Amino acid sequence: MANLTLVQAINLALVQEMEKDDRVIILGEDVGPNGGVFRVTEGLHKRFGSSRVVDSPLAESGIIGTSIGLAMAGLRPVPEIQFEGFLGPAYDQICSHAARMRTRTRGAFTVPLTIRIPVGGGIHAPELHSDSPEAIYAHTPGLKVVMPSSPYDAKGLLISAIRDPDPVMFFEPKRIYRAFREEVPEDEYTIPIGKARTVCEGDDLTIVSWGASVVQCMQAIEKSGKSIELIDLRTIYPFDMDAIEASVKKTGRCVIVHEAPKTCGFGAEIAARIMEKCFLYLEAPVQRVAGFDTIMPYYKLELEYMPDTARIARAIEDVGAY
Amino acid sequence: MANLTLVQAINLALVQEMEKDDRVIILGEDVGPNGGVFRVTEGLHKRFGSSRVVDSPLAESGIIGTSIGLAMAGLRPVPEIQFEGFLGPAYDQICSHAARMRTRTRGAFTVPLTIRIPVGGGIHAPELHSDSPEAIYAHTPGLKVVMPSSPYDAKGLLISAIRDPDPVMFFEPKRIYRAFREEVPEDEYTIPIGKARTVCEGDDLTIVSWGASVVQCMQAIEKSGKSIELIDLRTIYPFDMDAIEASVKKTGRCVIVHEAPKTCGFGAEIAARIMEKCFLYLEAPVQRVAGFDTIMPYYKLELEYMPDTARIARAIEDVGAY
Amino acid sequence: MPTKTVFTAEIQYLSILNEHGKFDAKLGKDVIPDKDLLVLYEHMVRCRYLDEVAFKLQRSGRMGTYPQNMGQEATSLGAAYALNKDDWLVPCYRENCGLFYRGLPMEYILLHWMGDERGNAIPRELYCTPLAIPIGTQMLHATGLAWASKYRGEKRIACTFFGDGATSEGDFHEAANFAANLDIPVIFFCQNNFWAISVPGKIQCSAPTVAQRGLAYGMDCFQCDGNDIFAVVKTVRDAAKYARAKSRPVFIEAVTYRLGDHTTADDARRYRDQAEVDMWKQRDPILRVRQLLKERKLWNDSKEAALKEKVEKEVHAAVERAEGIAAPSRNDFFDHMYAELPEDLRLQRDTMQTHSLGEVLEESGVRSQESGG
Amino acid sequence: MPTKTVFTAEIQYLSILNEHGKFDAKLGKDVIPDKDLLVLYEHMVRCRYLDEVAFKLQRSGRMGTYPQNMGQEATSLGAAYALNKDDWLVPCYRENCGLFYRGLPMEYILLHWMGDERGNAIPRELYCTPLAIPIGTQMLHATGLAWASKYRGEKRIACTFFGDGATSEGDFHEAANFAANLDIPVIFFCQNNFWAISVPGKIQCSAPTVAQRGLAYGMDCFQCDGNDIFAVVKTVRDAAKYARAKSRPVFIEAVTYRLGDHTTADDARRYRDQAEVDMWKQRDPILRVRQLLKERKLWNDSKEAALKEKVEKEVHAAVERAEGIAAPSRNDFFDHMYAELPEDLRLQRDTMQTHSLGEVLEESGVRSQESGG
Ligand SMILES: Cc1ncc(C[n+]2csc(CCOP(=O)(O)OP(=O)(O)O)c2C)c(N)n1
Ligand SMILES: Cc1ncc(C[n+]2csc(CCOP(=O)(O)OP(=O)(O)O)c2C)c(N)n1
Ligand SMILES: [Mg+2]
Ligand SMILES: [Mg+2]
Repeated sequence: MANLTLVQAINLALVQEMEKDDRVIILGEDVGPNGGVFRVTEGLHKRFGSSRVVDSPLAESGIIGTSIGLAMAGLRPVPEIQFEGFLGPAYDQICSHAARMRTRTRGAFTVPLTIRIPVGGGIHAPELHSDSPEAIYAHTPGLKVVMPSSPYDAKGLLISAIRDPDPVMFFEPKRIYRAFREEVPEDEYTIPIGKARTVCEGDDLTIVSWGASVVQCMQAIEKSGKSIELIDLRTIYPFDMDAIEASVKKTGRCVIVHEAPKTCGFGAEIAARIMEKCFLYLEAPVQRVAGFDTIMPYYKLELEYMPDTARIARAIEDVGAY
Repeated sequence: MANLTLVQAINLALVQEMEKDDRVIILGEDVGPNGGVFRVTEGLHKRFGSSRVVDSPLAESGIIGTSIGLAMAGLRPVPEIQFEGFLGPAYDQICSHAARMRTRTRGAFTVPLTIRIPVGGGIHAPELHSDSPEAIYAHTPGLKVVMPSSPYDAKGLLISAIRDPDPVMFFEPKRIYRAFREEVPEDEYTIPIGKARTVCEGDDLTIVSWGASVVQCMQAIEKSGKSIELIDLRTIYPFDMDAIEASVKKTGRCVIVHEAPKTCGFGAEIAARIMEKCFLYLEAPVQRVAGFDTIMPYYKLELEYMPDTARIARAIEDVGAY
Repeated sequence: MPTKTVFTAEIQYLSILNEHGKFDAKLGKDVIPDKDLLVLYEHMVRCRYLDEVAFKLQRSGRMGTYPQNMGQEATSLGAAYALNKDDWLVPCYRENCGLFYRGLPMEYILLHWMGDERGNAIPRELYCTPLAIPIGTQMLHATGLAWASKYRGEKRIACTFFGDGATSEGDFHEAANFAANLDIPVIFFCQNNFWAISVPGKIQCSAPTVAQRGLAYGMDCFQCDGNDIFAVVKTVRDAAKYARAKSRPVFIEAVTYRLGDHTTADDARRYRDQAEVDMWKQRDPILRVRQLLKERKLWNDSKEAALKEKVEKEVHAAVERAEGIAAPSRNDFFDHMYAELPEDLRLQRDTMQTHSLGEVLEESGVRSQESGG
Repeated sequence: MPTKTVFTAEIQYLSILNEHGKFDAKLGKDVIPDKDLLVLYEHMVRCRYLDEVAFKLQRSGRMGTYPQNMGQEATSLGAAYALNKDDWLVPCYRENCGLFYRGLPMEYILLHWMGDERGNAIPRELYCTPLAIPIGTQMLHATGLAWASKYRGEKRIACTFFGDGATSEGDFHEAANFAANLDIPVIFFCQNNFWAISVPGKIQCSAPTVAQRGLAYGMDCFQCDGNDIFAVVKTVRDAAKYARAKSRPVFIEAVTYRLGDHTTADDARRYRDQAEVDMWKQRDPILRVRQLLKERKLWNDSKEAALKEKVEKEVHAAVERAEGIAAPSRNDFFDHMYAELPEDLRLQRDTMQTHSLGEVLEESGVRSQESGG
């Protein structure tokens, strides 16, 4: 066991998977000698050489499109997109090809691809460095969408993602890249894609969240003094509706927390599903504490934009009082 | 008044706006002498010449990116993307620039842009010619998203879109391009963006839909023999929650119908909002009849994919019986 | 030396068997032995006939939109012939002839255009990727496929095909740039047929040649007569040799022409002159090979008649096979979404409903036979 | 004639005032009158000092990430000087010097990097677009802006700036291709500074020059010493004249070097040799102008000292202005989402809540002062 940050946990997962399987290769902007702008690939270039850790041209469609070709040929590329705001140029290759190759060819070609992407706000970064586009990809059949909220989960989920035979969007909440450390086993282990984690149990209310927001939720719960169950989704698609359903049937009340804009964010899907599955158990309408339906502002105001402990606490109160 | 198809109504709107305002120009693939692959721009090249109706290179990011420049300079470009499946390459320019320019520059630069896009399935087209990505753009703050379901609405909404000072995604349901005709005034008129249309009134149940699915809904309602209120959203963002709320508070039951995949489709947002606004009025969980969470299959199976009258009827029954 | 020349370039055009049937014996030496030429000729004739039949299938409602390859048979065929059997062919949708030469049964192409994904389930050992519908996107896959070969130390290269229109897409640029800068052996083979649906080539590339696109990447660039199978074969063969030896990409522009409409959904009379089409009919890649074979006493009218009969039989048999394949089950499109179907999707498949009340299995009453679920 | 040359090209490199201070009198004649040279020199010195101050602001937590322009002052400055006052400048983020020459107050740039959108609210009459964060995307806007001028019959052209890395993006290709094929007068001005963060230029373009990128589009292409303001001015002036007269795009590669880290978030020692940096420090665009001015007896140490004092004052005043601007109200980011705020968004703004129970105005208790509702 080592006490690792999320960045270190991911780095360790990459090292171990690359040691184990030489089909795993890394490509992206600045992932080589520089070790990535967040240093997630630190040391990998030195260790595995420039044929396995490849500084690519500055072209996101190119990174993903060539990764698709690599994957179709049987390799297991793990490209990095430097920030979620630069997924845009790669959108077409991800959604028109990576997500469709298996079904388009009825299984003749597959795309075992793990796209690593730092995600979310809160680090005082420039424009387009602080967004949360997970819902876009959750609405794209053929992809899996993962977002860990802790070092332990990050390692286990990334290993699962790399070994997954289908394309995985692996979103890394950059706000907690180094925010805290956690005991992470040095041995390899996997966490199944599609299974949520119950962070804490409770009877009065359920909170569903994912990524960096989980930390805010924990703080809000602590302050509330109430008996609240917190579910960290871990995987956005396919999502663990069973866990949510069981919890909400128990508590009857639910708040969903995410950084992405409210409208058509993944919270909408969860809210809709809760209504579908728990209609007769609900004692209050499911509430969403989310980013506003605006562009994430430049950093002077980013903290106003993101769901903070106060907003979560307020929602807990409002739902409780309903 | 003339009895027009949806294609003709849009063509008429384009002609009239171009006559009226020489800032309006059209660009896209095959929009010139060929009049577009669906003939929506038929006759415009001849009428307005090649400086106002421009056959562009085959590059969607280029079409939208240059349109943004044209709009920043004060023109009112109306680019066409040939099929919704080819929005992918333009995704970044739409979401990282068109949607953000006004707020990024605090109003110094604006992007009065109307992107016309044929959308949806049902015409036996090849791959990537039958999708419904409206939720993606509804989740992108800064855009307006419109989808008419009739010739009359198409003309009035398109004129509003072209005159709108902000970027509008104007989705044209290709399945009903020529499926039926309707009386369309020859004079110009506008239909406000953001206002739904109550297609028919009823007391037992509300159906919310948009685009080509509205036609299926009408058929299902007719067959059902029940008193059903049908709301055609017309605008996906900003959407007319007041109309939905009023209706569902009256009926207590709701079915949402759309072609896009269920998970995180715009139906999820409406369902979540209905719960938020009408919690105490709901007599059954809001139901979604949507595309499956799969890739839209090649055309042999496309009718299995899309919500049809039978599936809608079944949902009406199930909700009614709840 | 305040001004100096920092770059010079020159691009050559190659023609061996020209539109008047003139054969350049020196350049053409050893390019295609006669026995192979007969095979290639047969392939072109068969492919042309398929176009004819496919057109009719579409018109009679037995097939969806179909893009004829007519006039462009020599391009992909010449390339497939010049390449190794296990070099990747990464096509767009106008490369039937090359794919068939490689060994793809015709019914795959038919199935594809009949709206059936099984037409894309191409056997791995053919080293062909499925038709690419979104223009310009497949070249990146070619770069990735060839990169994988390089990574594994294989000698396999990739050859990717695309139209003049496709060179306007950003993905083309990125694919070429990755290959050039990361030293990946890809042949970028542009079929310049002068049209992208109704948009003339000059709107896609107003430079004197499309070949010079490759100069941007420091690639070797070649232009050849794409209706001259000898020129195509020689150009691709040389390019492949170079690419394989140096692990470098090459850009080839094959000048050809789309004799038919863009697809069956198109009517080219709306935007192009018949005179232009007629001129190009004179340059038909099939005609000139037939003439050469005749000159070489390898061909005559009775052989032609026999061939016609043969390919008709083959094509009709392929149509029969394609149409004979049982329709996919109605929920077939779920089964290959993921290696393992997520629970939620399994429920959708088994009930064929998305509304949650309908998804309750016991009540749905539509639980499918096929899935067993 | 079975093989023929179908394209030839040649690209020239221009240098007038070289790194050793040698001035080519013939080529340099009338390029920049002395009185203007003094102005340009002052601009470069001021811009360099801003970099120094900005770096410290970032380190002391008073500003976010900031990209120094150090070493590249001559490029955008020379271009802005050579262009008309109302030609569009479409920058990336390393063109401070040109923007300031055009008239943009320094505090706009500071505000931008202080995380405040008001730094982008550039007065229309300056004909500058805001800094572009997503690499490669702004060139398409330049093409559109120049297209609008052409459409209106104005003589305004656009000049867009981008790095070597940006030329790898598909959008660059599409922007250049649109301009070339639709005859739009855009100057594509590449600041080749040999690095894209940590990735060396050869990974972006392994061709002998970046200038040859333009050959793909049939553009006129030029390479010049980007640290030589005379070469930049002459190249851009000639290009602008041509672009304006012919309504055609031009590609310019200015060879320069990023003397600093990529941004304050970067540490270039991780990936590049100090020796390389030291070599380029000898080629500093400011040094050689100072030397020339001295040779021409237009400059001396006391003038230098006076200038230093002046720019320090100006830069500090700009910092003061930037820091003195009142913080935006906490819901400021709603107000420019649309010309008219949709009702739902107005509610979010007024309550600063997204959960529907919190959105009930009467209960929210957080109804903001600023918005008035
Ligand atoms: C990304 C994308 N945009 C638009 C289309 C619609 N489309 C299909 S074929 C075509 C023209 C292609 O021209 P070219 O690349 O020259 O190939 P050709 O058809 O001439 O063989 C267009 C615009 C598409 N399939 N994909
Ligand atoms: C689309 C996109 N991808 C990645 C980035 C992250 N990024 C910021 S600057 C940069 C390097 C840019 O290099 P270059 O174009 O040469 O400009 P320079 O910084 O050298 O001036 C990268 C990769 C970005 N801003 N936008
Ligand atoms: Mg073509
Ligand atoms: Mg650079």
